[in-house]
Amino acid sequence: MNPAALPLLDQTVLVLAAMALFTAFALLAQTRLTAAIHTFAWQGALVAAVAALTGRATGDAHLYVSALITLTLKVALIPWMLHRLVRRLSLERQADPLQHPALTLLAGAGIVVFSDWVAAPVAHFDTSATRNVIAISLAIVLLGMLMMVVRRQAVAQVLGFMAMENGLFLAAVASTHGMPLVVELGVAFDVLVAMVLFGVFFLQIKNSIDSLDIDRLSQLAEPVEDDARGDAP
Amino acid sequence: MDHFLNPLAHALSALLQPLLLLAAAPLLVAWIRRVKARLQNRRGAPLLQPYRDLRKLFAKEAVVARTASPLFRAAPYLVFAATLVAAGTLPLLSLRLPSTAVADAIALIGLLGLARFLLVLAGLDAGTPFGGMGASREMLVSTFAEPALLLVVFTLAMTAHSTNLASMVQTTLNAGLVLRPSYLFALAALLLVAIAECGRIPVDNPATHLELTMIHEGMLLEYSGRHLALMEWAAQLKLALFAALIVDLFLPWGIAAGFAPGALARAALALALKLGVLGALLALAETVLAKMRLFRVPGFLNLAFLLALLGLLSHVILEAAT
Amino acid sequence: MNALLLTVFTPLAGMLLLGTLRSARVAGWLNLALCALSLAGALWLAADVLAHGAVAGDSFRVDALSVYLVVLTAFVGLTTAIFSRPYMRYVHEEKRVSRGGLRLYHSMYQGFLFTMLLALTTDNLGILWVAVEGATLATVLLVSLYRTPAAIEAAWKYFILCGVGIAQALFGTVALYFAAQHALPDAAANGLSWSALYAVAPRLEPRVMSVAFVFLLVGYGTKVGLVPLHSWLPDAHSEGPTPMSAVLSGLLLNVALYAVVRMKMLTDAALAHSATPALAGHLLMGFGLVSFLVAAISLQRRRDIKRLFSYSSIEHMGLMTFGFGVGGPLATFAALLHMLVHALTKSAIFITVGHATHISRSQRIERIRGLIRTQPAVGWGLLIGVAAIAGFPPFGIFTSEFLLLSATMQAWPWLTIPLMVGLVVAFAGLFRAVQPMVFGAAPPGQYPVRANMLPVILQLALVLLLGIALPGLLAHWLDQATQLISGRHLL
Amino acid sequence: MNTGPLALSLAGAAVVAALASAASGLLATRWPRTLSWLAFPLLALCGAAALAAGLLALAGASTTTAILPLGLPWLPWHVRLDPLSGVFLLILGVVLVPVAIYGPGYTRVFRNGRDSLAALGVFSGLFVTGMLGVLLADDAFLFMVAWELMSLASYFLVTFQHEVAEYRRAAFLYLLMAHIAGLAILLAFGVLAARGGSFAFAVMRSHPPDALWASVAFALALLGFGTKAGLLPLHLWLPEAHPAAPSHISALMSAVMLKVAVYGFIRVVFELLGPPQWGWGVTLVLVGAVTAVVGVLFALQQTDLKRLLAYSSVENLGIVFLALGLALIFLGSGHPALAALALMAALYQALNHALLKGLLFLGAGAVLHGAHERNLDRLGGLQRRMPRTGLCFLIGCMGMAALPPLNGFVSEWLTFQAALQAWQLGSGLLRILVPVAAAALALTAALGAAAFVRAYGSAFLGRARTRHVRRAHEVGAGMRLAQALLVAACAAAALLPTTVVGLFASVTRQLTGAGLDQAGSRGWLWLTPIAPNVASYAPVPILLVLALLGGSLVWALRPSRQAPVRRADPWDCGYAPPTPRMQYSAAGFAQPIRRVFAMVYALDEDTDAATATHRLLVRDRLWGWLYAPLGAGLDRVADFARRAQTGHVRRYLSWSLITLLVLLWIIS
Repeated sequence: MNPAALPLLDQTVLVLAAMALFTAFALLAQTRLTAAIHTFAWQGALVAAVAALTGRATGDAHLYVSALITLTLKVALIPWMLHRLVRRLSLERQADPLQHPALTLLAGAGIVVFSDWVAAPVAHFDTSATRNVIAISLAIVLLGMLMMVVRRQAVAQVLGFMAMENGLFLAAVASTHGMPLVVELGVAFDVLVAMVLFGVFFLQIKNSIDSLDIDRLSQLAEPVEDDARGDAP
Repeated sequence: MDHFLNPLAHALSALLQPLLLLAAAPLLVAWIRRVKARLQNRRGAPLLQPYRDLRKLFAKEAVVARTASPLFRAAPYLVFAATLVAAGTLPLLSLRLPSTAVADAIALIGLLGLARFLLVLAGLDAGTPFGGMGASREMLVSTFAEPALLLVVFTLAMTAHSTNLASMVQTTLNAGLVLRPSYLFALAALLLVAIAECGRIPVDNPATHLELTMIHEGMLLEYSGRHLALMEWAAQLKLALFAALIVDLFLPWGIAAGFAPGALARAALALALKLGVLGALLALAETVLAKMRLFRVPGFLNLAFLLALLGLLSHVILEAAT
Repeated sequence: MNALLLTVFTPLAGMLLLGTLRSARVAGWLNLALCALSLAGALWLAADVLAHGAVAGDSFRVDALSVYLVVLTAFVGLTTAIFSRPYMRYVHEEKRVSRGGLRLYHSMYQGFLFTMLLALTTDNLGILWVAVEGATLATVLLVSLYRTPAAIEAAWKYFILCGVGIAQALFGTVALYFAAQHALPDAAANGLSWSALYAVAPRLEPRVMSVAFVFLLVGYGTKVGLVPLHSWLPDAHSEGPTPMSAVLSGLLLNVALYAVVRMKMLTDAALAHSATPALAGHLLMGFGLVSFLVAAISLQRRRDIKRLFSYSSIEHMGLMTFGFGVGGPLATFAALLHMLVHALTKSAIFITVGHATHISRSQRIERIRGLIRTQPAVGWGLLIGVAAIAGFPPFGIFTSEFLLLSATMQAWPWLTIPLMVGLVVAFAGLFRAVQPMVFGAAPPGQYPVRANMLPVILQLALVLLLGIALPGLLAHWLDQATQLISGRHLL
Repeated sequence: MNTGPLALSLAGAAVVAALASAASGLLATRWPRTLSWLAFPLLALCGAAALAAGLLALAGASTTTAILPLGLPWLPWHVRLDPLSGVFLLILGVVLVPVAIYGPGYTRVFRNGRDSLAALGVFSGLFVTGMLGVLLADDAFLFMVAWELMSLASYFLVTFQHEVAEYRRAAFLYLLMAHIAGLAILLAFGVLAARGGSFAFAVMRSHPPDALWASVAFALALLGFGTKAGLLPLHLWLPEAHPAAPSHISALMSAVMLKVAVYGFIRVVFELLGPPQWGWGVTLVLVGAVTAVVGVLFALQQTDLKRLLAYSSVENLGIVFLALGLALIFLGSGHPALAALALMAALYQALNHALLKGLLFLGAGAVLHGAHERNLDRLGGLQRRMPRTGLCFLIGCMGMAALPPLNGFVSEWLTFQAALQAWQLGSGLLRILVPVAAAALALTAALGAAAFVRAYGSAFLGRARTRHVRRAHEVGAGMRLAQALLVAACAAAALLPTTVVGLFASVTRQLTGAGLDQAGSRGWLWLTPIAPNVASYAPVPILLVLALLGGSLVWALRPSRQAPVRRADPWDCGYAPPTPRMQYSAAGFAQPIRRVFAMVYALDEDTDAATATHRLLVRDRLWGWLYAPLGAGLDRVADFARRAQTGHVRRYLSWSLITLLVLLWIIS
């Protein structure tokens, strides 16, 4: 539809959503961890803004709350924790180049098209202006998964995971103007705990294989000759 | 025909016919040897020689191997008895034979099988190499001969719709002289089987010991005295039995329907004639043929089996009597 | 309602309590007591539900389907706690887990039970999601309890894969909510209440519902262990402490499958009049059959005993999924019954496996030998458990497989052939591995251990009873659940 | 008066006794003796009850049904006792009683062994329970439960001496095949239940499937029951498993369990499948004939006494199925009377094989017990060391060789009589096929005689080939009594054929609607299955005349002074007195036939002239053709599946992503 027909508020929402999608691509392509963390923080901020604006547009108050939660969690807390971890594990300088950047970005574009194709009929019977955001949020979710597939760095994978969460939140906001509060809180709690656990695992993995390259976490393969395995009952 | 007309006559016929065959068996063997001798331009032994041999053996002491079990001593009596019982189910002179109801053609073959079973065990009993060899070979021969024999009986039984020997003979008589392909095949098969079963040339050579190809004699090697006599007599009886079987099944003409003395006399004459001719033929065959190597024997018997099968099939295909 | 609170929140309290408790000895017993208490509550609850139908409260709803799983969960939780008390002591004495680790274990054990029970009793799909995610969070640290590299790796995979899966499930939930908003007047209030949605399901938008179902299926299916989403399962089962494997196989998979079934019910109702009414059923059948066959094949030539049995779990979950997919009262009844007997048998087997690995100090199959010679109770327990899980009568699994096969024979005759082949292959894989472990001479220097076979005997006896005579009460109970799911009574 | 309820309650008592025996087996963990004076007597009780129940059901020709409050709520366990189950109850009972008498003596040696007697007791009881359950079941569910219980329990019995790796292999193969069989049977029942919608046999009877599905069910039933009965090519487990079990269990497995498979087949094919099709009969005749010939050919080559007996069981089951095939052919082409004759032959054969094989396995057990050896090439001369066992074994062998006047001959004779009635058939194809099948049967009989001459001859005759065999001792009274009982049962089956036929006639009436009315028309002495002038057989006179002749000859030729009997070394053509090693070995005895039928065997043979040793392995070609490739293929697929499990979490994630995308694509 023609954006010009929309009120300014909705136009802004669309713009922000588009920028969130862009940040997803940025995350996908970003090789430096610290930079990636920053990008992730920005994505969180954009999503939070979308939530706030939608709340403004529709005027239901609890969207402000969830926007606030997102802001604290995805923009402040998690990036801060990741930063601490990266510093503690001295990974600032570490780069994690993609094997096939062009291919990856192409796949990302394909995913965007695909998610639009999937979401179109869904969005079709919704009337609200923000319906096309559904496609974008779906794209962000899938891009997050794609990122987890292509990134070998544990931290990067966590970022992908969190990006998925962002996409989910965006979807919730855009399509349904937010989930019921209790669910929001539950989700937020889970994300927080998950983040803490991720932190624990970084340390454990670092201790056990002295690196966060998860491709080296593959001794549980099942070679045909033998499960080369220890004997811990 | 009612089996229970006049019990005494039946009992007599059931008693006398096998005894007659038993008495005639050595004579038949002697006759064959005699004809053979003549064909080979020898004078040959007198016809009563086999009787003399038997009498001598009965009179001599019997030596039993220390390694043998009681079965070794029991076997001759059982083998002799089983063969005689088998002979008892065979109508020779009169069709009025109650014992045909006791055991039909299949049971007859079974009884011969019983005799062979015991004979082979006896051969194994002493634990001597020759005995084992004879036993093993005897089982090889019987493995092929017995099915062929059964098939022959099947062919005839399917024509007669009965396995009762008297009824089979009766059917053949009633039908008169009919040329049946199945009968020709069956006859050929039966002749081959008879040669094999009775251990005649070219399957076995009754006249030799120590020849590596011996079968029947190998099993009797440890026997002596009365035991040997019984075994030999049983073998002769078996030969006569097969001859009589051939006669009964394929050319029964002349056999008496009742107990009329005249008919019986005629039957006896006819039987003697037929057996004589058969014996002469066998002698001729043994003169012109040579003893086979053991492993050509299965081929020989497969031929018999094949002939019998052909007889059966040709009966089903050509003479389907439905 | 009190029964419900007692059942669900006992473990919650237990989690906090055990988290603070220092003495390992007391912790073990307390763990036991709490499970027993929770089981008592569950039975009470079941009595309530069977007496006066579904118990519903603010965002709680317990009907025949859930209460039967609640009782099962509490029961297996109890028996496993009985086993884990001495077992964890032994592990502790082996210096493989620190005192703190032990405390974490007990606390998280209760936490896990809490999430399971919450997921089963809640009516709010959002809370259901939160609970299932919580189950992951509660168990992931237990998988890495031994701190070996393999354990950490397994835990990481478990965490990542299930996390991603659960995220997809959340997207599905959002889509569901999205659909609800256009069907429900007061979506904001109870737009995620399953019962409310089920009531208006026919008015839910089919397209949205099918998209939602795909996400939910992939999401919760990851936790069910459906192929190809199953990869985390063998690792997590084989590396975690054995009691954990028992409850994972016996409970977590069931609860995830329960979520899938709930979603299927909604989707079926919503798609009833669309172009593809049986979409959900067909998807489930496909996933179920693939999982069943792949797992059956993967059972061949295993080297690790716990991996072996985790693949067997995948196989049986596939069978149940297939059964629910076939639909119809008979198949549904069979699947429900299978859920029950499989949970009982499999947790019993894992308990025995725990003892077996304890005896031979290795979980490599070629090092476990001559169990019957060393400790007949363990050997026979393992052998009989495997015979039961392989579907031999007179054990209950035979009954459910018999019903499932006959239902398939009625609905999809030709699908019985892959089922049959799969069963044979799975049997071969199990027995060629188990036979050398239990039979034969015992290797030198292998001694019996102090094993508490009570739970195993209890559970196998139950399975045996279910195989010989299905009690009328239980049948009636399952039949109510069947009626809920398939809409028709079987009896 | 209606004896049905009494019979059924007797059968129930048998089941209870078997269960009690199983329970009492548990005591043997602490008190091994309880096995002898509690578990086995209970089994004997069970056998007696089953025997009585079977006889009652047959005599009364009654059918009684009952419903047990077990099983599924909507499908309780139905039990039913009719003449058909009566026959097999009779078989079970008549074998079980001697086995139970034999058991205590045989298992005494295990008391100081390490193998668990408790397992033996428990699973023996469960095994019998399972077989009884199969015979009494009247619905598919109970049938399957009992069937699998039978398989599982016998598996545990096969693994009784599980420290022998070869026994473990045998047991695994056995259970695998049994599982396949069970599933096939289950599917067959599924097909049958589809029409009536219930698993109760009563409903299946009233709703037979249509022709196509009936054929499918027939194929499945043949696969399932045929596997259990050891038909080619599914027989390989049998010669492995039967020798592995303790001998009295081998006796039960060979004599009874295989018959239970026959029972199941008859129950399904003759009762539940609806109108029979002669095509089924042809299939059966072919399969049966091939099984019989191949089975006996392999029996002839075995050097392990128990393997020999197992292969001979394969042969005999082939004969039974051949006769069943004849019955189907006759039924399908509308000759119920002839079908009754063929069915009678099958049942009689089943009974005879049960008696004889039970006797022979007990005998083999006695040899194992007395001489600690079962390899024919190391045995020899036992007849003089253990005369009574030897005599019983000889009688068993003669029966197996189908020699008159023993019982094996009666059933074979009946089968021949049935086959010879082929001229009444309409279709020319069948008229050819049936006699040819009879020819195969004749060949089987001849080979069987050879096989059992060899078995008895090399084990009991000649001289002991090894030292420990030379020190063999006769077994105890209980084991001898058991064999004597079976010999007596054989004698009854051999000498009173008219009585047996009269009893079994109620079954043929039940299944084919026709009995053998002519069978006793000449009085109990003469067996005249079709008509007196067609065929008749009277074993008693034969036996009498044999005895009289033999006796009088012995009397007439008794040793006298001028003709004494002297003991001497074997003459053997005057060579040096032969040593035991010079005897014909069992392998040597079978060599000519091995050479003639070489194409059947997978021979692995070599002779070392230096050490004068000869090694021979006779294996089944099927192993290489069918079984091994299947296993290898499965492992290849499994390896492929393992490769997929790479251990890389990113790979797993990509699977998850791809799955999601594909599903979304599918629904969009």
